[in-house]
Amino acid sequence: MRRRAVSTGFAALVLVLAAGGCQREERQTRLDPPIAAALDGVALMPDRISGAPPAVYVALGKPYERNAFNLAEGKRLYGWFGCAACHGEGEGGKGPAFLDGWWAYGPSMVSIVSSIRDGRPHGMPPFRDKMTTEQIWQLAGYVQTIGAYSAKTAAPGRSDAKQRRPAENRAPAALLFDPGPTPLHPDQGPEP
Amino acid sequence: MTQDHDAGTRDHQVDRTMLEARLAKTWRTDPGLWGALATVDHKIIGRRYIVTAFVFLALGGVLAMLMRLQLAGPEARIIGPDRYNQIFTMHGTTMMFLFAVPVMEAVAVYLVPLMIGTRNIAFPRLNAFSYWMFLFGGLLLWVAFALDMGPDVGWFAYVPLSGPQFSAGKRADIWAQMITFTEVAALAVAVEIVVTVFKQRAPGMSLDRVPLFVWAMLVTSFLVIIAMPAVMVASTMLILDRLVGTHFFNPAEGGDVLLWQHLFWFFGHPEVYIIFLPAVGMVSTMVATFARRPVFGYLALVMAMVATGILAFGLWVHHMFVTGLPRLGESFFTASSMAIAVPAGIQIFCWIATLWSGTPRFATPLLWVVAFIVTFVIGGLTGVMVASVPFDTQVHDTYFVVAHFHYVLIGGAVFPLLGAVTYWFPKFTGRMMSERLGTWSFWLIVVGFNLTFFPMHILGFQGMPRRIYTYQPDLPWHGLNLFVSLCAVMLVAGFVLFAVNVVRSLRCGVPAGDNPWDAPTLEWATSSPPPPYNFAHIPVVGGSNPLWESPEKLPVASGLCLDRRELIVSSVVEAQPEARESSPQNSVWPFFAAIATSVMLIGSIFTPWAVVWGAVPVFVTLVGWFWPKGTPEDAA
Amino acid sequence: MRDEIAADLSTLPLHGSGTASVTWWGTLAFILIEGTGFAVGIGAYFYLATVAPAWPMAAPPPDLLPGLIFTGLLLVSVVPNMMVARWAEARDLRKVRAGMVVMTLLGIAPLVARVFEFRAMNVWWDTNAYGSIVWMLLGLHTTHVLTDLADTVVLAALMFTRHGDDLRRYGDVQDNALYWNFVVVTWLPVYVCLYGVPRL
Amino acid sequence: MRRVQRAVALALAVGLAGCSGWQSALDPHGTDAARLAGLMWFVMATCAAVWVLVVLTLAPALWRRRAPRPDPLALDAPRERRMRAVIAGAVGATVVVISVFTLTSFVTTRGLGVTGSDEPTIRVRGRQWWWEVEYLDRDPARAFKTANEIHVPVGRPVRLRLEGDDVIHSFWVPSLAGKQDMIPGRTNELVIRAERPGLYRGQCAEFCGIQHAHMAFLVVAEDEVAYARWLEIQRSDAAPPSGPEQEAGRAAFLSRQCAACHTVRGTPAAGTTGPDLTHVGSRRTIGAGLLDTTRGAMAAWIADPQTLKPGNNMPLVPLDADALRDISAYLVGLE
Repeated sequence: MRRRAVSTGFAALVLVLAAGGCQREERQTRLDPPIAAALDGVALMPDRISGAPPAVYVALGKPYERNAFNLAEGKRLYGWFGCAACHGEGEGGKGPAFLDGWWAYGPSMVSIVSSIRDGRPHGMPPFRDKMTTEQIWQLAGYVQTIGAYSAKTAAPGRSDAKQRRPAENRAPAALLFDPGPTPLHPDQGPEP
Repeated sequence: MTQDHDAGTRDHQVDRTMLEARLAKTWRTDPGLWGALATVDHKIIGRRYIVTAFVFLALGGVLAMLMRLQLAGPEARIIGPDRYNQIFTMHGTTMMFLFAVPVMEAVAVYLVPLMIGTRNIAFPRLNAFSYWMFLFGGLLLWVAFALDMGPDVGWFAYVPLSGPQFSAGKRADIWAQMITFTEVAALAVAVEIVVTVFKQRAPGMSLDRVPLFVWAMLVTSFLVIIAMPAVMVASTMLILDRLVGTHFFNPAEGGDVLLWQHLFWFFGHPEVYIIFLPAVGMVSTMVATFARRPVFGYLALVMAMVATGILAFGLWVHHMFVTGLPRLGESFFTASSMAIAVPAGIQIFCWIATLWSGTPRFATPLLWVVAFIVTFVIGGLTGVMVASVPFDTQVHDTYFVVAHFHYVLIGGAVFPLLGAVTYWFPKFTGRMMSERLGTWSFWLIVVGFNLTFFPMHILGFQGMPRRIYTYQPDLPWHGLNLFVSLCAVMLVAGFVLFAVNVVRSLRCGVPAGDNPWDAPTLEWATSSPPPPYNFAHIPVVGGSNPLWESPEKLPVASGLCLDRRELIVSSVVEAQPEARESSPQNSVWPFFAAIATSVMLIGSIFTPWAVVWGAVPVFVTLVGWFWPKGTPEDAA
Repeated sequence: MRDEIAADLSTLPLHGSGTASVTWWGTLAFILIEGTGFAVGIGAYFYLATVAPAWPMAAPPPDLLPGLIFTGLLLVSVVPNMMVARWAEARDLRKVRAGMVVMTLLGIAPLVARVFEFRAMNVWWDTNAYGSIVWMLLGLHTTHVLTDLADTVVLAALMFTRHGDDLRRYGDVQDNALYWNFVVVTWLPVYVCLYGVPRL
Repeated sequence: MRRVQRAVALALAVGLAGCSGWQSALDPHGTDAARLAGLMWFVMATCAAVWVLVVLTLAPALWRRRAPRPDPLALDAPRERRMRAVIAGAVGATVVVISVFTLTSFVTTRGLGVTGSDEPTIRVRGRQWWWEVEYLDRDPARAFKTANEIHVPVGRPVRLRLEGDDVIHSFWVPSLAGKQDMIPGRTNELVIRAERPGLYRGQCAEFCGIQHAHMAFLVVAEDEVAYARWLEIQRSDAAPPSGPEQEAGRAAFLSRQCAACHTVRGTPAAGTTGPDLTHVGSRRTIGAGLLDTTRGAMAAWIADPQTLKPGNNMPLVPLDADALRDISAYLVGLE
């Protein structure tokens, strides 16, 4: 009786602590094709910078930004699909950096998904035919995490590889990125 | 400094009724929730510990049945791989960290003070703290499991699979932090038992008169003290790797994945003996009582336990025979692993000799002892097999090993434990367990166990690896797997019947009296269940079997105060009385301290700063715990 | 079963001191636990050093000064520590009070040096495995300094209350002194590891 | 006594008769596995005898008739002495038995993995949840990659260089040799020698994540001629498609997501995330031992890999029926 009261209290505490955890940890290994098709329906604004995410994405609880498994999958895809060739570990190279938290097309998932799927001017190729819709969303969630100003608890830890920058679950991007004396990326951005 | 309290009432100044009333008042546990949270009575805490551990056994058993359900047929889709991996991880973790080790320590928390004739365990508040930590650690693990964030990396959590790259989210962190909870709890109990056995033995109970269960717990406690820091270091490294990006296990930055295995098994192998040695102590105790003679080879048994304890730290590499370590080193570990057969053999031979020359009485506890010997010898012999490097390369990580360690852990530890529960049940509750139900559950469990686990040896030879959530229909495993799953039902039925027996006997068992088995050790000298103060007078011991040596009268010491919690501190070897020491009053602070520590530990899964801000409440509660309250117990 | 009085213990003291004290034995047991922890940590250090092709990995050896100051302060603190223990045994309340204040200060001073010691390692915990183990050993030891300091502070405060002049408090002071000696002694092998091994 | 032992050994043998099979430690077809099986039988028979001895001593200890002993402390001194001597003898026997075991296992270990000088070297990398197999050659141009199927010549030792790519896996073909872990950051070696031609199944023996259960492979032991022919075929580029269906399949394969992860030598497909598919049609199974290589199985696998092997790294690519049929036809045709 007494023990039950105590343990219920504690269980309630843990429940509160883990309230978001439930969804953050779920591992969905198979995305139903109709849902994938619905996720593909990204409605971009005419300037191709921002737009509304598909209703189904919101209804699912934004799994690609909050779910640890999806974010980790995104990190693997980042390596498998050679993103590092142009974007480095987020510090940029031929392509723009992600670490500085400065987004040429805005930080919304819709923009990032669209960038990956359809490509962008100045060299970003479309991955529409290389990745599935689910993979594109997973990768977009991860890419968004790289430049986040406050680390998500669901963000991936470091990789078992040479370390070039602190892991995604550590300090915010702004602290890790030294833009130097020149102003931020005047050359990046949408076509004028 | 004041001698005021020395003027208080002494036990020889009042009559028996008054004595018992005064002691009961001094040592009481207050009724109600507050009293329950504040109690430091080792019997109440021990009982809680035992019950909680058995609840975890039941939960772990449910998981085992879920696995058997899934494995009953090939390519079954009852449980998906993600859940299955959580289930087998939870099963192993629960059984090892939340059942086997705690239950043995729990029985010791209850029995050791009684067996050595003292009134409470040393550091009783630490004891209360230990229980809460254990409970909160277990809840952390199981609540996480219920939320689909249970660990899924195996109870051994090998890196890199459990590391930051391959284990997304907090699942592995929860496992690693649960380790911290349970190890803190286990280490606390180990310290208490070592100090209790060293310093609180009844006058005259020199080391060569200490009951064998107490010896077993002493050796076990030292094993805990030396083995558990390794796994705490390892799990801390894992959390650091995952949370703040250290590189202990990252080969690309100079780390090494085998470091984890070395640290884990340096703890993990002694862990087996941490579970097994208490069982050995229980068997030695029960053999003596039911053969009605002192156990044969007391000194040999003590030395065998000590030798097991020492050898336990030289065997860990036999869990790593297929990792590609140098062959010569591996051969050394083959030799040392085989050597453990010698102390194990000595123990078996001594028990058989005791039975041979005694007059066995076939009550349920003795049945369990016999089943233990027959089953454990199989587990020990398969242990000798896996100690051989070439043999191990074929059976390592197969169902052969699953069979082996279930023979060792169930046959070697759970059978004696069930016997011990039956044996000490009258002391715990004042009532006997039913012999009829006991015999039924005995046969169901023993037969069910062997039918369930023996075929797994064969599955291992047939190439069935461990930790697979399913297997393909073209493999020749499904017949035996189905058989095993069906027999597991029998095993479970036995356990259910055992539980029914416990519940029924609690309510309407035959009243037991002080010493229903005519046993020789001190716990049977007091009433059943024992009063809060254990003994109205502290016994004085003149031999190894006090109740057989003097069946009518119990020699006792007088002169202790009645208005403070007082017990005897005695010298380590000879148990000469040194002081009338006080034992701490009830306090709710250990409970608060456990809550504060839990908040800190769980917080540190999510942010390293939790260690900083979480330390503040821990500090506050500890000050509350240790600050003198001006009770008579503070007098010196 | 009847109780039969066989011994009279009424003349025994109300509290055991020294080896007759359970807290002394408890302190010893915790020292054994934590000593094992340090041994395992140092073992891991040497294991990683053996596996690595170069040690220290991609980092200069640590600067010596802060470590020397820290070690010096620890070694110096042993003298008043032993004196406090002796005064406690002699139940000299005034001296024990003064000694506890000194020990509090001597607990804080090395912590200041320790802050600079972390910097002097010339490596971060996330640089490589060398940095990780170095920071872990330092962190492990710092935790011990901190916990003993907390214990000293509380005991010092206690000594100034009405609970101070009590055989049990004097015992606590002695146990605390024993634990501080342990903290000093464990530092020495750690010190050799951190500063000596990278210079081999 | 001896008769009892023999009876027990026989009973055990009958019990273990089910141990034959293509993945069984007690049905050896390799040099090492045969040595191991010999050791295992010896040790098990000895242990069985020990167990029987213990039980045969325990039984009379429990059930023999004896005089009542009212005083539990009254012990028969001469008998205590006798028992002490018997126990000393038993302990001595234990020491002898474990010494013999230690020696035999040492000798057995030394006899394992005997190699010649010019044995073929194959690098096997464990990846989540399949096996990347690379036949090394002094001439790098003659080296090639395949997956989940290892061909070896009968009667010749083959050196396996075992590496872990992501997490720890364990390489185990019970019929040929004991297991050896594949550990990231380390390289282990294992020498196998098949004594008889045949198909031997292996399976990952170290828990490696969600699809540990479906991480199998085949070792095909064949005679030198067949082996040499197989090598030549594997070294060559993929066969061009024959017929319009396969032609369309190839086009779909290259234009859809497949080519991003898989290599088909002789085409632009050069992904390295998934297994090399250049000669996938010649392999006996797909999905790391999951399904037999048939057109139907191939189509099922491509259509829904996450239902057949949940959590594996092959995504569900939405394909229309035509593309699915064409691609599976193309892949099965890659012999």
